[in-house]
Amino acid sequence: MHRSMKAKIVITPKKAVLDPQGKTVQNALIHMGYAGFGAVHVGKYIEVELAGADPQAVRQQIDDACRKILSNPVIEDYRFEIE
Amino acid sequence: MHRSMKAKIVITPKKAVLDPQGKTVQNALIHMGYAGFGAVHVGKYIEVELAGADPQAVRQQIDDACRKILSNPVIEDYRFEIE
Amino acid sequence: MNFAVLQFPASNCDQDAVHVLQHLGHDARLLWHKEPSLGTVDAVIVPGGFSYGDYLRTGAIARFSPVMQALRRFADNGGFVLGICNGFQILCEAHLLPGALVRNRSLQFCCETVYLKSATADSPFTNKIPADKWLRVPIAHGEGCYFADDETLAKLRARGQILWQYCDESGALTDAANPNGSLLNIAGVCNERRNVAGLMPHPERASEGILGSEDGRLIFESLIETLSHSTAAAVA
Amino acid sequence: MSEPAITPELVAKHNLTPEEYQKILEILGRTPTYTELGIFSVMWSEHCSYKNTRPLLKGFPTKSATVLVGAGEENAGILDMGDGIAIAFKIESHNHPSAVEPFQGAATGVGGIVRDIFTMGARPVCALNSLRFGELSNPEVRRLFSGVVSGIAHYGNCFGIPTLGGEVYFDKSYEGNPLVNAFCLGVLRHEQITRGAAHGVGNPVFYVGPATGRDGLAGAAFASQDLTEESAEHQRGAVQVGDPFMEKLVCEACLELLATGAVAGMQDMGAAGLTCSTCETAARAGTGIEIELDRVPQRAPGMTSYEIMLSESQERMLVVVHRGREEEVQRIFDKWDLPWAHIGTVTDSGRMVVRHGGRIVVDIPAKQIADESPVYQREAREPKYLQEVRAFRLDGMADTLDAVGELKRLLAWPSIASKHWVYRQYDHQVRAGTVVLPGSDAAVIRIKADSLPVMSAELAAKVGDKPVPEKLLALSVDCNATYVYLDPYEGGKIAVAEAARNLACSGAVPLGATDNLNFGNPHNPEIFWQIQESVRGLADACRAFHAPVTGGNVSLYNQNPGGPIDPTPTVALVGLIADPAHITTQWFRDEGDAIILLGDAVDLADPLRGLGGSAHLQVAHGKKTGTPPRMNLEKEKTLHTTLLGLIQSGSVKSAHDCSEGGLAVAVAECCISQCVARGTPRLIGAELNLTLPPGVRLDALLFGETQSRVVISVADHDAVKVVERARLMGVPAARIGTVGGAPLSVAVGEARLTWSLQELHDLWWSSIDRLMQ
Ligand SMILES: Nc1ncnc2c1ncn2[C@@H]1O[C@H](COP(=O)(O)OP(=O)(O)O)[C@@H](O)[C@H]1O
Ligand SMILES: [Mg+2]
Repeated sequence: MHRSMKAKIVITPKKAVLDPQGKTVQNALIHMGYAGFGAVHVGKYIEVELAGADPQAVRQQIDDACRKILSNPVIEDYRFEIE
Repeated sequence: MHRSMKAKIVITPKKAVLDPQGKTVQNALIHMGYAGFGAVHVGKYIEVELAGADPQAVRQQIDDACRKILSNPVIEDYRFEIE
Repeated sequence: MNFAVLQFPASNCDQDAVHVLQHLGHDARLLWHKEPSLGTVDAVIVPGGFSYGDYLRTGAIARFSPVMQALRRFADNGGFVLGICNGFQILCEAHLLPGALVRNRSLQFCCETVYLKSATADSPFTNKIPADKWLRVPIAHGEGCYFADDETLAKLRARGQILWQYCDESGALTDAANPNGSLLNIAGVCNERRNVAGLMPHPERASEGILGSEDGRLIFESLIETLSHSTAAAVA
Repeated sequence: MSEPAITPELVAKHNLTPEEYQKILEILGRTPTYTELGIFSVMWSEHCSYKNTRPLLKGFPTKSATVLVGAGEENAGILDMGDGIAIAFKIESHNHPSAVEPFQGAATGVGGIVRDIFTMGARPVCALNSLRFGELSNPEVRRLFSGVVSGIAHYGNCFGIPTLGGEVYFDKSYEGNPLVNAFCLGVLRHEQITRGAAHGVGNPVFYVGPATGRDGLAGAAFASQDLTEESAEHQRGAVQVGDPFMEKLVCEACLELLATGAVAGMQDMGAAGLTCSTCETAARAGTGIEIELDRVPQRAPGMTSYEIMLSESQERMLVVVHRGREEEVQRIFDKWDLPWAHIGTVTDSGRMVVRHGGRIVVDIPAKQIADESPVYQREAREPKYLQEVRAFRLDGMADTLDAVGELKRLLAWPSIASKHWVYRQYDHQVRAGTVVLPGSDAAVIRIKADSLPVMSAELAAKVGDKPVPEKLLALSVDCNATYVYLDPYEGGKIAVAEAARNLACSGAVPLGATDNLNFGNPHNPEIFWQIQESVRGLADACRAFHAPVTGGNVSLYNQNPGGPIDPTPTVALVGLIADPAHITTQWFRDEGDAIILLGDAVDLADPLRGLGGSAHLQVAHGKKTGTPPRMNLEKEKTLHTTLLGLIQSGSVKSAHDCSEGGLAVAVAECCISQCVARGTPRLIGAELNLTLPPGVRLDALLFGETQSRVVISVADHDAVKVVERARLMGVPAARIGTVGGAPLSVAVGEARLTWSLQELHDLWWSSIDRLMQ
């Protein structure tokens, strides 16, 4: 059966990579007077609608796309779930 | 008890708003031969470490921060969970 | 010499590269990204711009163009390739060069003139640059912060693959002279084989007197010098 | 789909008066459909029809031997610049969208003006922008400022057009209603001028660009209302998002397409999108047009005809193609991977007919709606506040006791401080043509052969291998709105004069002008008077400098709850530099050079001595009042001719005009404004020896803004000759000092004032950075 699925991908900067955006957001939060906020990391969120058939094959494809194009392994990590 | 928590925030372009980035990525994926990939939406993912106390108050604060600085309510939607 | 300048859908410094090479008396032509072959060329320039609007990551999508497969073969055969700005980003994304370029630490696009120090004259792209000359060349980018992990950086240093670094007026590699937060003030690197190089600054915008600096010419002239000694044009 | 019934309330909601509605009934001979009502509403908005300002705009000089396409004829005017080459340029506002969403509002503003230029068949080669914000101490203003600047940067940089210059002022009156005016200039050969006309009955009509969504619905009408909380809120769901990558593809594809000769007419879908483009192209050609909405690419499901016709989705073009040549068009669009659709046909009916879902939803006479919009002669009344302004005298105000501190504060004042925080975010060198970067009086760009659009085979054969001579253009955009507020007529003249003076300082002669009239609500007679008087001033000045107005833009209803903005008729001037040797910049060059002031040290006929409306009054005394300095156009014109003569003779090493902050700020800028590289300013001192004319105060001498003055530097041995020559031409001239030394020092009688250049530079260069941190 063809189900309509969605891949939800989260891409985050590797720990060693400078994340000035995270720092800026953190500063802004502190500035606004929010207490108790610690480190902030800013990454990307990608949602892909999938018409595809079998979840296992789709999983394979998304993983492939993440590795090859959606993320850059030199600077980023990725994870995803399929719903 | 002070627990260490994390807010995971996802910010996505509003449905009605043009998402040129998503469109371009979708075209690229199709070009690369990924079959069965439909619409792509690209947004932001923000992770905030929370030292703060009570989950209810933190939830309020994060929501506030999302509305006021993390997202642009004119063109973006946000959602988050606290873990 | 005979140069090909790649043209992606939103390349916008492609014409500038052609202009400067012709100005220096060489043949240069644009090569559309859908071309599967480079034809016969002596060297290839991957120019600046916003190849695919730079959506996702700079250079990420351009890397999969047909012409890039041809470029890879050309480079593997020892052909000379120079990536400028977005071209540098594309070459890194394509793993033809080590490392990656991330967002400027200011989080802003930055267009200004910088000083560049050549870390070595021992490369096809720097051989005509005098050791005591800092090049005055403009930059214009939002994602030019060079990153590589420690191990890669150590290798780059050991093998002299760092070609250009941001410096101040006196040649010092200070943090203040670093416009984007690049590690080790790196502005440009080459591959291990030394036939592929990339840099964030725009030498093509600093190669004519009327534009305020001719320092950028030295980079093109280094390459041209190298080509005039290399035996046959690589074909891909 | 059931459409709402046409009620008086619905008519009013569309900003149409009962009289205008009567006129619609007469034109149609029946009740309009809902979609038709929407169409009339946008076509007859101020933004599209200039119904409140058209009579005034007639006062502009619009004709000259060099005007190839005049104001109002097309999307942008076109001027000849010799050797068969022409320039198309225009300025346009995106104020209200930027107030709602600064980044996208400003970005799409750039996108819109760039489209206006390539629509004419020209290749866009440079951009400018003119910006106004409230005061930077307000965090909301900082958000708008940084959003607008990064939006302009994003669009322009990605598209690949150098943003060469502009202006930014900060003043309370713009709080909540920032001004974002974007300018674009393109170049083309005379034969390449393209018309936005639907010629040729039977010709197919193509749509190219991204799919239509519910973006910026009725944006044109929105731009023609007061900005209230409510309208901002209402607009939210429909913010236009720009895609500069798409625009680059559309531009390249269109220029390539034009070279095939397959195009009969072309127009961008800007304000009022599909409506405006179909109506205007048919009206211009005297034809009709029929389109099928089902064929229009759509981004959202279930869009109504009203929504499709009024959508302002960006980066779309309407192209009328010669019948039989459709395939060439498709080939090029496909090459650039652009979405396109064949949506209709040119007819001989004179009507704009729109079908949707098998029904005719619009059927109106194109010419009448495009050309016969209502025109209003609004009531004008001199504003009351001017009485108080004119009564202002210096008597109760002590002369300066701290000139040293006051110059520092002026240089740090955001409206005067260096704008590098802004322009370093813009790629100002892409396309390798920028000769004078932002930071001097006018920007200079060279136009080389590859700046021109590709030629058709036919044209290439005609032109042959004749090389295109390189041309040098200088550009400046100016408007001191404080002056305009305090005296709209003089202020209008000064806006043009300052732009022309900036051109003269860089070695250029004006070719033409474009203006953007930013004002409050024209229904207020006092505001209408501001418009009327300042337009009269602009027109007189443009005439004096032989700069025909080739077009422009009107943005009214710029109000916020606190009241209207200061009247801001921005002017962009484009000039030609005859020889690369004439290119002149504002910074001092060599130690020992003589510093000469061209023009009067102080206008003795002005009771306020140039301090009325000055930056000094605002910064040191917190007063925005007083009659601004007078502008004598004859005198100003003589100054420019004289300065150009001196530049052409080769004796001028630097030239900088005196504007905000007067002589002291001008000289300080000559000492500190050259930027060699990042973190490497070139500081060069100066020693001035000034005399206080009898009856003149020190603050007036240093900070007064007497008009028609330029500070130049020349080699010491040329000084006497240059002063003589200027005087001979009728321009007051005097050597006031010498370039060199470590500090800037000024001797006035007994007094000796000294400033450290490092300190002045830091204040001037970094003030905006510090405020934005
Ligand atoms: N918004 C802007 N965009 C680009 N350049 C700007 C902008 N605002 C100011 N500049 C540049 O900064 C310099 C100084 O501007 P301004 O103080 O307005 O000059 P002037 O008083 O001579 O007209 C000019 O070169 C101008 O082009
Ligand atoms: Mg000036």
